[in-house]
Amino acid sequence: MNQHTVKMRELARELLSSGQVSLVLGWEKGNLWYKSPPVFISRVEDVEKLIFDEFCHNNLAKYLMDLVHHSGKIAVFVKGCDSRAINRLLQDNQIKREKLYIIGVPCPGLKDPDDAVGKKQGAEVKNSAKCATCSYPNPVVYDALLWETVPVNTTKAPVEELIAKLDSMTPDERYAYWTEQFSRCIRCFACRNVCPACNCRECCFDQAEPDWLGKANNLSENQFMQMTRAMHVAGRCIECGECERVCPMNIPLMAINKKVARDIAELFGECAAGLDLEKRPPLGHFDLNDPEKFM
Amino acid sequence: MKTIVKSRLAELLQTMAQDFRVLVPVKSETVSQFVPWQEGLTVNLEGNTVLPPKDIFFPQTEKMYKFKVKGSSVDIEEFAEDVQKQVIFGIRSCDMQSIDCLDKVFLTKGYEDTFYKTKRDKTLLVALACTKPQDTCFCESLGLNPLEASGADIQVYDLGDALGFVAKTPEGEELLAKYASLFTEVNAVPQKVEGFNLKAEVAGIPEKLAKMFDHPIWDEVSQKCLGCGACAYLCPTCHCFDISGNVKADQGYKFRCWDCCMFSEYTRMAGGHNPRPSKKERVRNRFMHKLYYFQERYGQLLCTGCGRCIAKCPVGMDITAIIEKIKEAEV
Amino acid sequence: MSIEAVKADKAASQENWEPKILVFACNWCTYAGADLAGLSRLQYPPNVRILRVPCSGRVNPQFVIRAFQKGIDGVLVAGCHPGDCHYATGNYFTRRRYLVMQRLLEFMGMDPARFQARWISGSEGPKFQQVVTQLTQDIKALGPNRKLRDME
Amino acid sequence: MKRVGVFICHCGTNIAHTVDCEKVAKTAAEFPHVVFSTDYKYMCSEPGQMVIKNAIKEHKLDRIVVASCSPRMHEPTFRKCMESAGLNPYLMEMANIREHCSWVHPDKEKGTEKAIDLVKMAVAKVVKNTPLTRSSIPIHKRALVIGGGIAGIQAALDIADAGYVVDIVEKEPSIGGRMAQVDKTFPTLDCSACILTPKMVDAAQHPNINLVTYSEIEKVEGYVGNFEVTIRHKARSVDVSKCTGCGTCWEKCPTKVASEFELGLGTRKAIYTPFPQAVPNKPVIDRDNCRYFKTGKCMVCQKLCPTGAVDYTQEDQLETIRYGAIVVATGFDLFDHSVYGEYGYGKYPDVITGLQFERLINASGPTAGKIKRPSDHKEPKTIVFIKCVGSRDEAKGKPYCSKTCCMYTAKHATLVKEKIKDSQAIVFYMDVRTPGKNYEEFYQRAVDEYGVQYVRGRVSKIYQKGDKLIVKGEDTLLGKQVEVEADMVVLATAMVARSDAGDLARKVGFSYDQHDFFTEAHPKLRPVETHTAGVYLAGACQGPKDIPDSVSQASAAAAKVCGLLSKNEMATEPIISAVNESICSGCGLCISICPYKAIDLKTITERVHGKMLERQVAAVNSGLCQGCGACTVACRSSALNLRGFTNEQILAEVDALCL
Amino acid sequence: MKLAYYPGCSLSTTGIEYNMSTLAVARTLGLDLWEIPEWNCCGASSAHLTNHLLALALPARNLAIAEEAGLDVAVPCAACFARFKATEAAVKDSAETRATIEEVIGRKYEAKYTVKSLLDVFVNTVGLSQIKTLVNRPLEGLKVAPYYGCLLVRPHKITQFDDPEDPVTIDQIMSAIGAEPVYWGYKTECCGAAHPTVVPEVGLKMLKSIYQGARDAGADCIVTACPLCLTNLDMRQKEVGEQNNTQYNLPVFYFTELVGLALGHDPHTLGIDKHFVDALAFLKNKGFLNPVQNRRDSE
Repeated sequence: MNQHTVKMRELARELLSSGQVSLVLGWEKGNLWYKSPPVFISRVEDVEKLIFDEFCHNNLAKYLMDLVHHSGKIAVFVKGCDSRAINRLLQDNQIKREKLYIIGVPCPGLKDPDDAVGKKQGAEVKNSAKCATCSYPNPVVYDALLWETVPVNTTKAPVEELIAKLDSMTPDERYAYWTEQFSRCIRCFACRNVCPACNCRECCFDQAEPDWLGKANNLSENQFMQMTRAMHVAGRCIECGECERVCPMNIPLMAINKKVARDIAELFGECAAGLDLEKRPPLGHFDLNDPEKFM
Repeated sequence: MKTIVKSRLAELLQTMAQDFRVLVPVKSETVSQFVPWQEGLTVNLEGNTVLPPKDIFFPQTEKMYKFKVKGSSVDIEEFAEDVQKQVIFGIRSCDMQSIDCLDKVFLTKGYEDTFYKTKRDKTLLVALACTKPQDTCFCESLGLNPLEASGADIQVYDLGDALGFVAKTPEGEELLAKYASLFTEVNAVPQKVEGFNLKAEVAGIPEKLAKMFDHPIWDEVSQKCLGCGACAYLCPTCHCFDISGNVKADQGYKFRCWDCCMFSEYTRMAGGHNPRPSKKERVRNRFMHKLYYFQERYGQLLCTGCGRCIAKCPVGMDITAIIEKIKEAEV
Repeated sequence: MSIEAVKADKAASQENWEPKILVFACNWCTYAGADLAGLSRLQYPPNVRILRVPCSGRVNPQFVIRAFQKGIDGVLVAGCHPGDCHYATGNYFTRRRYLVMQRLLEFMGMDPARFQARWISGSEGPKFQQVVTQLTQDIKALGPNRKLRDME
Repeated sequence: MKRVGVFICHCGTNIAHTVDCEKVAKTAAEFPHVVFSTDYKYMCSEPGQMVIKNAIKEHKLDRIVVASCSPRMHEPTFRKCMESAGLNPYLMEMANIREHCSWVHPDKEKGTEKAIDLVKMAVAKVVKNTPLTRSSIPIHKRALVIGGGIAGIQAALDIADAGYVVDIVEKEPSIGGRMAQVDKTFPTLDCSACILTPKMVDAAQHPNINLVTYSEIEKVEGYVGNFEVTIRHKARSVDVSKCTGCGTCWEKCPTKVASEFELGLGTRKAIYTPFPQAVPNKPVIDRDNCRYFKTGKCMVCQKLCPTGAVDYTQEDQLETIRYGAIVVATGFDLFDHSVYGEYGYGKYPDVITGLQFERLINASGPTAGKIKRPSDHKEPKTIVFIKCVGSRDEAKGKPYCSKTCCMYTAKHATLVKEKIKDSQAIVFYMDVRTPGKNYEEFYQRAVDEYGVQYVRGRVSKIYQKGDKLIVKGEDTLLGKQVEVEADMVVLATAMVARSDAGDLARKVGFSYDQHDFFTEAHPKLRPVETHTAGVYLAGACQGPKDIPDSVSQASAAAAKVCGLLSKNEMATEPIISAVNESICSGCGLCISICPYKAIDLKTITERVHGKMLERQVAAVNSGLCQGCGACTVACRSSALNLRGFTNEQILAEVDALCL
Repeated sequence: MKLAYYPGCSLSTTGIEYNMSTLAVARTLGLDLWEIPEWNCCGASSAHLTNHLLALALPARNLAIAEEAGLDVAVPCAACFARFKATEAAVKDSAETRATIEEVIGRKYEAKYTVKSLLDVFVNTVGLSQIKTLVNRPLEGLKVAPYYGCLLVRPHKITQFDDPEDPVTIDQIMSAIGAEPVYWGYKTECCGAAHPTVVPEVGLKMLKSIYQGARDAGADCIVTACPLCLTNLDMRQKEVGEQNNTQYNLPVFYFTELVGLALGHDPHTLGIDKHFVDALAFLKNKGFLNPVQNRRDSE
């Protein structure tokens, strides 16, 4: 058992047994060695289920929305990206800070579970693509930091290369590329449901009236869906990369989100989401001197 | 046994493609699925496809009929569908079982779904035996034989360098005879199947679930579900659909498309009421349907042990673990 | 439809094809500017259809995608000049959304010229004429839009 | 099925000459939901409206489309027509086939085609229309004026004269404001106090005006007609009802401190009125400096007060009052010139501001009106005036023109020449801007009759040399360097917003610009209103202004207030945003986007799984919402929708256009 | 502490005493000044009038060498300092400029380290308190007029050091060594640069106002940090005095000379004997040349 896991269990045990919290959100080990799904712990004896390893991908902050009416305080483990989700949810008035005990876990970067499929436990596994461009591996909000912060890596991730490649294409080539991607979409909405920026009570895609999105799965509707989602999360996306990870069809969704984030930074100045509670999302305010060369 | 070396498989498929629409498992950079054979494709003989073959008979979106309003009457016109005879090559035991499930839903109990039937009737199924189960496979636990798919017209065995073909139905015989020149007759023994990583004990589960509708287990099981449709849309047996329309002024068409009981709007009614208001009820429904309701109606489980949902669930929900929980639950 | 097919289609239909252009016009400035163009009898191509909204800030980017889905060849969002918004700040939000949206459309492979925005005041009848004339020419040069379109 | 009627107007030949109206009507008859369609020569005329009314009756129409001129022209006409036919006026849409079609497209075929499209869009929209009703909000007939300077006093007097009760809240112990500090006023050179003090007294004695001095705004809630304003009455330490203003206390008070009113050039006591003509003429105790409050000893004022009015135990008091309208007249501050190293960083005692100069020449000022240098009290012979200090300077100051400095500098220079006969007044300037009645003449007199020297150029440096100030600069007209040995330098520092202007704006809820000046609703057409209904602006809080401008804006604001208060209730436009509470997740993004502060979060209780749970949702205040719809786009889940321009309506129009 | 040191041409010629005194004082203060090897001209006054790129490339080469050594750069001469700072700012400002410059000089230069004027180094790197503790000959009673000239603190956006209108660093250093800085109005006036030679009717007038200002303020001498200012103020003093029928008798010092003196250095080591207006005699008169006990520097 690694030291991280030991520290997690220690703190969780103390929090639960002292009654400081009544629920702990963490990760556990299931039947597969390369998956560390979420676990909800409310009894001290279950603390032994908690683990931390390189497959703790799930952002537990998303569950806090289900638990707004939970009586008592909730302890939640957050990596850097997850902590930004906490800030975003606080900003979106979806959770209450005083009901949380946030335990920061500086994240060394995770491994790609898809690459582990079929391999023996302990085998060499590729790093997860979503962690490659991470600028905030260390939690930005927490009540306790469980271990020392980690240095920020600045390697260029494949997603950046993809964006650069797309940028260099002609519009028709780009369109053809995205056509190929979006034709695969099966509309399972895993991207949306895992996304902490998608925190509407009822998604506009699920509404019958207005009929924003048709039920039919065709290219045009899929394009509408993904472009609308890109606009909805614009300036609110914390770039955790979960949408892309969970997409069963491997659609490179983060290329869109990263591109939009970069555009926004270029247009309106750096405004990475979920870092500063006071900073409003870039599409929620404006500056008199915003660029408008298009006029 | 009729065999063909793997390097000549393409030749066989190419020849077949002159007479049939041939669907084969292909793995691309992004996804693996059944696609119509084309020269140059590489058939994936390793492991199963990410997307099940169910959309061959039951497409995700399927147009049903056109209509046009004229005064107080409506003109209805069906879409003329030109269905070719087709062969699905390389289908695994689990997916063969799922086709059996779908057949039961769409073709039995007094109603035959014509959209499904037209395509199903014109299909020959060439099953491929599994020797290496994937990490998430557990078909054996459900009583399936990974080496012998029931219902297949032809069973294919992996013999290492070659593939061995055995006809299981007259239609299968006919097909093999048609391309006999491509095969060599060899005495061969199919490989044995390796051990399974996952197991599930389903004996008694349906009976137990009958008493577990209000059991607290559902609160726990549903807790981490995100309510997405990845499991259902990758499931070879899930077959729920919705009917919707595309209307422009006084004309349009109706279509049906896959739906998923995990979605919040799945059972939402026009007035806004939803009998399955939270994910607890939805998750319960999913597993009840898989492991109890279907058994009750059709005498078999609606799970084939293909493991796709386990592999792709964003939050690592694992049906074998849930079966285990049900087994252990106190009723 | 493949790109080649689109190109062929474009070439074939160029002759007598006329683009359909949707203009979202804010009630207080651009709609009034278009009225003034009418009062002044300033002629412009009949391809534009004006959809009146109270403020350019009311234009949801989803309306724009919907228009392209349904077969519009070009969209113009037009509102009051910065500082002149009848509702004080609506056009500043429009400006931000528009910039992000246009770049997104471009990234998706749309030609950015198909989605434009302009500030046209109630006194700028001639500007309205000039903008929609130019826009029509731009779109004509691009040919019919097939991208994002619901072909079903 | 809806029952839509379509009415195509020929507008004489205005439409008909390039649009085949009959064909449009015939085509429209085939559109879904259309049960009646016709064309007519003049739809807006009496007989035209009869055509509509009869058709509504005859064909049981439940909504109509009129295709004619711009809705900006005749929408009200046809809404009234609907009403008189017994239908909700909002079940009508117009297709603009004149301004947007017949007048701009000479080709009849194409014009007709476009007209058909426009009608099709209107029909698609009207099918989705729902009846809307106007509502009304009550108006509370009492006004609040924040700030008791000349603008506030004028606004209050005008409102009070119209018969409404008005309260002036002033944070200083006396009303009067900046004008009370000024000596003479341009261009007439009449004494500022002589024209201001009668107004102050009028305000104090007006039966409809309450002076609420030494008080500040704590909180503002509510909306037009119904503001709930909490006022903090700062502890005066003097019982105003007992005090007669005899002056014994401040004569005998042993503590002297620098007087704010005299801008540091004079002193006052710890118990004081800011200036002799103060209204109310009742003192306050400056607790930070009072010997009793600092040491617990002294109590001279209390002992000597003949009426026993001094009360050390007073505490701040909060009072909440309801108002129908608010006038904000909080005035300005002066730019702090200590950022300018070239002018000595504010360290030279004889480099003073224009307002300090006002005090130096004022007969009741610290020098009794004799111009004396602050450093050695000598009479200066050479006085240099520097204009645009802090204004028109993007690097260190403000980019804007402070508007009044050219005139007051000309006034100061004139007064120097008048008071010190053998003096020299030299003005360094960038431009001389004198738009205003008799302003240019005044400036010319300063130059021609008084011999004030105007040097066009900037000053690069001031430094002290002995008891002189060396002013180095450039005369750009002569292209030469200039060096002046001055006795005193007067800086025309810019008017800037009050340092707490932003706080107040946020409290009341209206916008302010990058310089913290309050933003008017429209720079040309609504110069005294804010974007917040019921809140008006007067005076220099909105931007640099001289006295006549401030007074006229104050009267304008008062007129707006009277217009509002004259009504018992105010009708509200039904085209406003509405919240679908079942969908709203209460994220609040709409709140910051609304320019009118019309959206708030409210807590609702609902039954979920048999439990009563609370959650927050957005709530639109129908009194404040103006119907711009910006919030609807910010709302990702479409929980907010704009009535009259709903998502459904706009999508229907878009779809219809593409059929 | 170690700093790269760029003396520049003046400090090997007309301003040699600035170099001498700087090096002497630096040793005492514990400053390790590493002279940039094979330094080249900073380009001051001619390059930036003729070729913008050249004006940036010349300082950049020197800075690049210092950057390779990983050191901040100390620059005594005000003109060099101005050029170096301008280059640093230009490189930081634009990646494009940086790339062009790097191509021209054939080296990498990313402006990772800071260019500091010698005054800055004394006040902020060494620190006033450190100087104070090392003084063993306080210059008590010496009234000095601190003269900064035009280049040292302006434009402030680029120099990023001291107050552009009322600089105080020399004043502070003078106070630290016991001297008394006078307050006067000519701290940042222009000394005339080349004008006293080229257009004497303009240049000499400028000098006159400075002498007059210093005298009116009661100063005994002028102290500066710029070799050109010193040359002008020192060399032309007699001439200006004669033109105006007076003798100013205002020796002009580099601040390093006076610091050196206060730290106990020999005036010859500091180059104080190299001035036009007789500084040695002046100092002797003031009683600052008496030998001190516990000399720190015994060369």
